Amino acid sequence: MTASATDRTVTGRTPKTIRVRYFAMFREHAGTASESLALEADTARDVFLATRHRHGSPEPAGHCKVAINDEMADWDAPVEDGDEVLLFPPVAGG
Amino acid sequence: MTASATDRTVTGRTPKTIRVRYFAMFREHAGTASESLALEADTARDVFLATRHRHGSPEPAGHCKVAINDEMADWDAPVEDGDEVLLFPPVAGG
Amino acid sequence: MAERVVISAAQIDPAALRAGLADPAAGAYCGFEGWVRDHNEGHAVLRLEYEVYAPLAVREGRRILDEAADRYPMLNAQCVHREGLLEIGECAVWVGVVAAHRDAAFEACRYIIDAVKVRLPIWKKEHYASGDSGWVNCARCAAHA
Amino acid sequence: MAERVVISAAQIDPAALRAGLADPAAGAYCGFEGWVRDHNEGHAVLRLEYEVYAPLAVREGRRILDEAADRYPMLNAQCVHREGLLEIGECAVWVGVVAAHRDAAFEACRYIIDAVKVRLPIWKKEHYASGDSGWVNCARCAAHA
Repeated sequence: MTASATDRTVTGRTPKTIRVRYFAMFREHAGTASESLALEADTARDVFLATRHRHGSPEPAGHCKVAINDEMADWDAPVEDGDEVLLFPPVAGG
Repeated sequence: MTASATDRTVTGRTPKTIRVRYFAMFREHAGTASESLALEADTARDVFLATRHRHGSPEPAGHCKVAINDEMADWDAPVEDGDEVLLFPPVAGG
Repeated sequence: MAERVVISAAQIDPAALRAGLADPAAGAYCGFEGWVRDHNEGHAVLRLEYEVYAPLAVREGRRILDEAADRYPMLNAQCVHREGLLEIGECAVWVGVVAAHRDAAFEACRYIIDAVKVRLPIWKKEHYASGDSGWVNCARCAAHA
Repeated sequence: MAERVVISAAQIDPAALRAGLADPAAGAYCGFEGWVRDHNEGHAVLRLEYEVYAPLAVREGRRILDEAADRYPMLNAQCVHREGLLEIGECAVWVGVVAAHRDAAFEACRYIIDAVKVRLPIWKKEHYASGDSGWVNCARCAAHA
């Protein structure tokens, strides 16, 4: 417990409450369209990787897209406590 | 008269009866859609040049097109007695 | 199927023509229409008049469609061109192409309309607001739609 | 004018959409439609299912139309994409562009459909004759219509 608390202080990472929304294949794999998670995440990519076991996809982030609070974002975009992160598997319009 | 007959024999040119059809600007300038002419013409180009004062256009043959007996033709295509030659001014479809 | 190349004195109905190209193997449809514009080269245009020599226009049009089918993996194509007097906004020419994929649909459609404009025996007379009129010739129209 | 980008649960009516683009200054109309094909990559397809995240699809679609207007001298453009279950032959996406001349109409239409297919948050699930189904992903669909 002490070690864990110390680690968090050292890394500066405290869990953020992130609302994650899953689409298409990701939604089917997660078994839900959205959920709130407490994640130690600095960027959109961190959220993607942290939920990978939930959205169940081997797709690299480069094939997928992400939006934060309904705005398309880069994988390196920072996430804040309370943000909504939308994870988009590879698109296929038309 | 004798000289004329001799000339014809020397050049091998005897007048051919050619039905000439004019389109669009050529028809308006000729004042008729078609006419039969006796022309000393070997090729479609000869017909074009021989009727230039009738179709009234300064357009070079390269901007125009020609058909012989309803088949698109080259300007160097031979014309025979009784042929129908269609003279097309520059086209502008669409 | 319907005639592949048609010269029409009546208005063109693109919706009906498109429906005629329906094909369960087709994933892409590209349609081009030339509409009568209210201006050309700085002149206000009131209407257009098309003169068409139909026997050769149809034959040359079919040749163009065959060439497109040879060059691009398209499934089907069709072309209709108006003749006579047309008002502003009317459809003067329609080209429709269906293909499995969109590359072929776009490219064949473009190939066909480009060839139709320069190879078919069709002539266009513009009637201007000034009262003048004039036959559009190749030197003037080559660079334009 | 009507919404420039629409996500529709109802069938697309290309004739009505085309009529909405009428413009006396337009000399060229290019329309593209994506139709549901009965096959993909050797599999017999029975129907398709489109999932769309509409708020972002509409916003990104408008951005694409603005980019096309910046790049090409077009007059107007519009795009409609279906969502939900579609049968073979149905129109899944329509793009219409009007311009004074055909270069811009063709090029802007192509630019828009290419971008729509790779940038909009839209997912396609194929239902196969075999009973299987699968989400079409970018790696598989990139080279196709």
